Amino acid sequence: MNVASTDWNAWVPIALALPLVSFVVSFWMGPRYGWLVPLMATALLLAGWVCTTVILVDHSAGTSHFAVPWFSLGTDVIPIGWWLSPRSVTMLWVVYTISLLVHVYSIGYMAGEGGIARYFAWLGFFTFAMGGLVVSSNLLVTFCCWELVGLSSYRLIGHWHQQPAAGAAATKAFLVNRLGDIGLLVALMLLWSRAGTLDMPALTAMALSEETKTAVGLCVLLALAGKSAQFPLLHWLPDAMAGPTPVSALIHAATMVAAGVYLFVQLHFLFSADALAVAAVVGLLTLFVGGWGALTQFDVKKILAYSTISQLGLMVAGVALASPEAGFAHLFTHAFFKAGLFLGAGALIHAVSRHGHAPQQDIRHMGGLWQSHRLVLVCFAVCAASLAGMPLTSGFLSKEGLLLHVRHHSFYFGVMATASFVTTLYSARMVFYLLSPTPQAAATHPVPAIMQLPLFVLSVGSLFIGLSASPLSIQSWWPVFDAIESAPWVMVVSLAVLVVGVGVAWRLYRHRPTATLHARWVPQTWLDAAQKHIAVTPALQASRLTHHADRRWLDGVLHAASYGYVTCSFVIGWVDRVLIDGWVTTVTHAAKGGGKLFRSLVNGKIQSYLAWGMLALLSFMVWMLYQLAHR
Amino acid sequence: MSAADYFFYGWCLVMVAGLWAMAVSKKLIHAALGLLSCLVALAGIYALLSAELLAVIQLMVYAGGVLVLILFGIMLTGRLSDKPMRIESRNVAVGSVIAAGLFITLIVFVGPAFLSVTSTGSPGSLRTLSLALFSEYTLAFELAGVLLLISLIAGAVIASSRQS
Amino acid sequence: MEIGTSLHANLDSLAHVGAEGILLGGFVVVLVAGLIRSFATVGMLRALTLTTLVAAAGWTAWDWPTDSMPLFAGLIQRDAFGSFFKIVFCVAGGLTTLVSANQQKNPHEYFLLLLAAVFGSQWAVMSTHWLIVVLALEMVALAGYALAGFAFTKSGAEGSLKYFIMGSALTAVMIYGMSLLYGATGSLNFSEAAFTQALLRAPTALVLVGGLFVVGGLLLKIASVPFHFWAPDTYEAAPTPVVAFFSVVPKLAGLAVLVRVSWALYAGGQHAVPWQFIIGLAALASMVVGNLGALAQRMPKRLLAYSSIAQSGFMLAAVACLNPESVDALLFYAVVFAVANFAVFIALDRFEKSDGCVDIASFAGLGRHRVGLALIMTVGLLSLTGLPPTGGFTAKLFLFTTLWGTFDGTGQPLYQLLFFVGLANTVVSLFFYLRLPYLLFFRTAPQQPAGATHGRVDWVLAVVGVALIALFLKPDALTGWINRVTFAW
Amino acid sequence: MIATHHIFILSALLLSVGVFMLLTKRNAILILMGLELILNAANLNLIAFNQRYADALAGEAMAVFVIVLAVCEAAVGVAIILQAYRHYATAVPDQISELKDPA
Repeated sequence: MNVASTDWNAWVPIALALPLVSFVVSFWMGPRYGWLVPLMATALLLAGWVCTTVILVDHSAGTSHFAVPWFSLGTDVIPIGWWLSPRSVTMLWVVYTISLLVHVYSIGYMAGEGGIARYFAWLGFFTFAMGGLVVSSNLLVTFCCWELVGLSSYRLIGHWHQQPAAGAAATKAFLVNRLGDIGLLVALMLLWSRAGTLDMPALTAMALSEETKTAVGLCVLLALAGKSAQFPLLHWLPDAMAGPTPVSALIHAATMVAAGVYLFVQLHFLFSADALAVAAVVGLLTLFVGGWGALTQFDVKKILAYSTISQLGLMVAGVALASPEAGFAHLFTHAFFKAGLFLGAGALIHAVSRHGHAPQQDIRHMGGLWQSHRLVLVCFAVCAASLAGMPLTSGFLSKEGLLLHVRHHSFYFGVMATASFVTTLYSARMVFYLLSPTPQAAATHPVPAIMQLPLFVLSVGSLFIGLSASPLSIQSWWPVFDAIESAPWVMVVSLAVLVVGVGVAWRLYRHRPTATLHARWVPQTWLDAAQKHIAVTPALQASRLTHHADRRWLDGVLHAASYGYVTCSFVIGWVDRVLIDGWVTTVTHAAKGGGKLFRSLVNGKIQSYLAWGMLALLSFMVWMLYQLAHR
Repeated sequence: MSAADYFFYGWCLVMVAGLWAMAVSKKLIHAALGLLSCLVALAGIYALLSAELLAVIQLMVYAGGVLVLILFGIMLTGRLSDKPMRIESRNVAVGSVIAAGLFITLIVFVGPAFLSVTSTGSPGSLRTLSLALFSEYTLAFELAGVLLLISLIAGAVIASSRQS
Repeated sequence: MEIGTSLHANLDSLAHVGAEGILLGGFVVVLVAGLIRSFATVGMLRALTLTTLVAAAGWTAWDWPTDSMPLFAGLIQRDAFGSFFKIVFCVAGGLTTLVSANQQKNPHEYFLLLLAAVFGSQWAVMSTHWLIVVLALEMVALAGYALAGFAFTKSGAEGSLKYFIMGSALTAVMIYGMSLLYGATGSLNFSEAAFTQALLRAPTALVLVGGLFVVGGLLLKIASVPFHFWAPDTYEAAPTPVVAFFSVVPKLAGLAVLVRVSWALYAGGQHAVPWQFIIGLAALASMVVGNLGALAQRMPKRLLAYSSIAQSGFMLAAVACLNPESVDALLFYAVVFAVANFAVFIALDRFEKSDGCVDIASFAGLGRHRVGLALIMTVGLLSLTGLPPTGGFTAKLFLFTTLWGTFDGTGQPLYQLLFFVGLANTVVSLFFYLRLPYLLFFRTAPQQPAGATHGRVDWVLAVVGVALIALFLKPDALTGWINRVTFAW
Repeated sequence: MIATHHIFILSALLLSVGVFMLLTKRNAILILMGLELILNAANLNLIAFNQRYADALAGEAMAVFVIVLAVCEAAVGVAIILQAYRHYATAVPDQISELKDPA
């Protein structure tokens, strides 16, 4: 294997080493100089961010590849090194930027919390692992980093280990991720046996057979489904919100969960048409399950978690259906506005929570903050606008890029436009609740400036100027997005969807309906109703439908849509429960039963041990003799 | 049927009787006597097969050494308990099935390999075997010495330790 | 053979077994030193033992064989494959010696038996003759029976008795199998060409039964299904350093002998009996039984006993491939397994001494008070699971790559099955391996642990932990040695 | 001129009775005796098969060492059984079963 490429770039190891230094030093300083850790970690990350900026400026157009032999396996050499392309340096910069902002924010957010050194240490370690994942040129190294980000995510979700929910969520996330990792491992082995190399630059130059590509693609798809919370491996992400909110912003919104999509973008060339079709279906399913979930939640972090799932689904579908660049562009903008949303939500939770109590995360109890927290709310609204795809925001541009590439498939175009509608609906719903002037019962706390600063930066980044000089075209500052065009009529369509979405949301949520009204959005309620209507009294159902249609046709349409959604979610839930959970349960039961059987043999009596051993030997011997005699 | 054959089947009878005593006897001492008769019969068969050295070793080491060791064990374990030295069997059915299965398998499948073979009864002299032990098998001989030393140490440390 | 020339040949051979000479010399020195009152302290005996083992390891590394050479009229064979294992055994013995600092009961015999077991295993990996196989493995086994009872407790006696009955029964059966193979081939030297030719001519049933008996005896040594029952009971009762020792040394010795024996029986793939299938089946069963059996264990040592059964399964899977790549993967896996096992057991020993941990629940929350110890234990367990960033990951990667490669080369579904069952078992093993780290770090301790002087990380533990990570970061250091091993195919 | 086949039957019988004793006898000393029977079965085989390959005395040489091995095993075995007997006051293996898996 040729590993002679030596395009050495000293900034890359420095940029990767600085967060690692932060990890080690934080643990080391933790016991004695705990107060210094946040500042030191942030300073180190700032230095790392400067390095990545230099790399970004150097490599915004060309590619470079550096590799040295890591170890050899017989005659084959496994190299370790980096592969810098416009895409990877952009992603590296995004990771460091968000991480830096989260560090800054955490200084304020985590002040006074326990285990602060551990927290910053693992943030640093995560940044290192994520950076390695992004720039690595060898898939084996990528896999190792992939595992390491999973590990740091596990540690950070379980940061507040006093809470049982945090420990359970951490374990769940870790196990689901492992399930996905098996996919990546098998993909690597397939590539190793078919292509003989795991070096990405070498792989791009290789022509693999279609069936290999399908197999590899499906395995990678499993991996990214685990990491990026795609259907059906998506349940761990809402639970992961048990971790600190800045962690949710960094890991479970902007970077780690996007690592799956990033890998998909990077390995897009390894996917056959069949594998891409499967990925598209998975992405679209995730898109709708996530959107529906976001609509039914009242916990602001859960809303954002489901929204993240939905957006990740959009990215996967986008990469599969449109183009890797378009999907990556949405990943880029999503990183900013979703991190902003999480940090904003964290600030609001901070503002309304009382010390010593469980954090207040219910949007029904978070109104009336306009007077005291104007800047936070404005920043939050800007990021939400970007999520909804409002004009003048970066989300508008990246979503348009996705819509544009599927404009020839009327079905996919329609599906994506519908999804856009749902996104607008829940974004607007969230903002209406938070902006409403209803007085907040409890006293509020001021949000420190050190928490407002990153929020402000992210909200500015969520405007179009974070992505492009022009509010109408994406082709401007980032060379990696130059392939994405713009078309006015697509903009018109998205604008129309936006207007309708905001209008519907205004109708539905203006008055901040409480849980009783919202029970109709919860699937069980609808399920019961549907059963009653369909199975027990069809006539009543018909009369009610006419009654509804008679009163307001919009309600009727909404009801129909809801019925559709409920049916869909019911089917999905059933699949999830019976097939996925059922499979897991079956395996668990089998494992437990097997364990019990094997343990019952170890009854402490030495002669029965001998008897089992001899019986096994004898019966196997007779069976083999019989086989040999009758051959 | 030569004289050697008569002797062989005679020893076989002794051995089967010994085995029977070991397998079904309720008294430890009967089982020990059964083992003794088996070992002596084996020594006799070794002699018939012109393995005189083995026959002597069998009598001296086994009948003289191992058996005495086992008798020691019987007496020591008997001394501590006041119960009569009767032995029962457990899971006779399973044991018989496995033992019989083993026996039948060996006879049915493996036995035919030796059907057409007879023993000549003159494999080599005592001198040849002795020479081989001290030339070809020197290493094994030395290792056997170490093995005996180890078993001495192991046996001593286990037996001499007192209950803590 | 003329006795004069034969003795000269033997004398010449002596020059090539220097490491064993050192071990035997050390054995005698320790034996004598233990009898002299002023020398018979634990520290002195420990230092002597350690010096002997280090010297033997150093000699083996220095006197690295470049080709294979039969010694002592073909009783043993000196080759790099054996030397590799010999170093592993000396290192394992050395680590055990290092952690046996407070062996107050019968230290003299303890260190003698430790040396004896290493000495026996050294001969076992070199042996190409049934006679030496039996004598060498019996040395290891006798020392093991005695060491298993070295806690001198009630349960220690029981564990020792069980190990003895199971072990000696299967040894006797193995010798019976050897006698059958001797009947089939007329040769006790299983590496010579005459043996292979006679094997191919011999009746298949005879070879099958004899070979199965022999393989069965070896499977007991490596605690593989269906002869694994002794392991949990014996591990639970034995002192922890001893468990660490005999979950590595006798197991790897048995494995090395199994590689040689299965290769001899395989006869270049010409024999009618599918030995690969038989060993593969044992591997499959060991993985499944070991992993499932471990799931509900409450004693850490029992859990690790089952884990070691499962690990035997993984190593047997490499043996089942029977090709040069698989031997490389096996060597790598064996080293990583040994190191990880020591990391876990030494940490366990420290926890037992400092906090009196006897069952898994008592580990709850200790991770906060004994951070280093808990971290190294976690690294060891991660390595046994096969997760990065530990050598266990690299070892599993090599192993699975080999399995898949063998499947690609031969097209036999057995290897595919081993591959997937192995993967599935790796996932299952997560559930019990990660339970200890979970308890250590994510649970709160009932009270502040008492002893502050114990439970610290000393340099032995640190070296073992760092080695595990180093094996991941730079496996070349080990693969370099492995590449110097050319098994005599 | 003893038929090797008959000797083989005899050794198989020795093996089977040995295994039978191992599995069924409720006394550790008798288990030890069973062990000796199996070793003797192997020895009988080795010596009998040596008749076929009379140019070298490999089988008989091995038999010598197997006897040595049997002595070692018996010595260690009796010591271990005595030790267990001291603790448990019984030589019945089934009653020496405190170590076992949780149900």
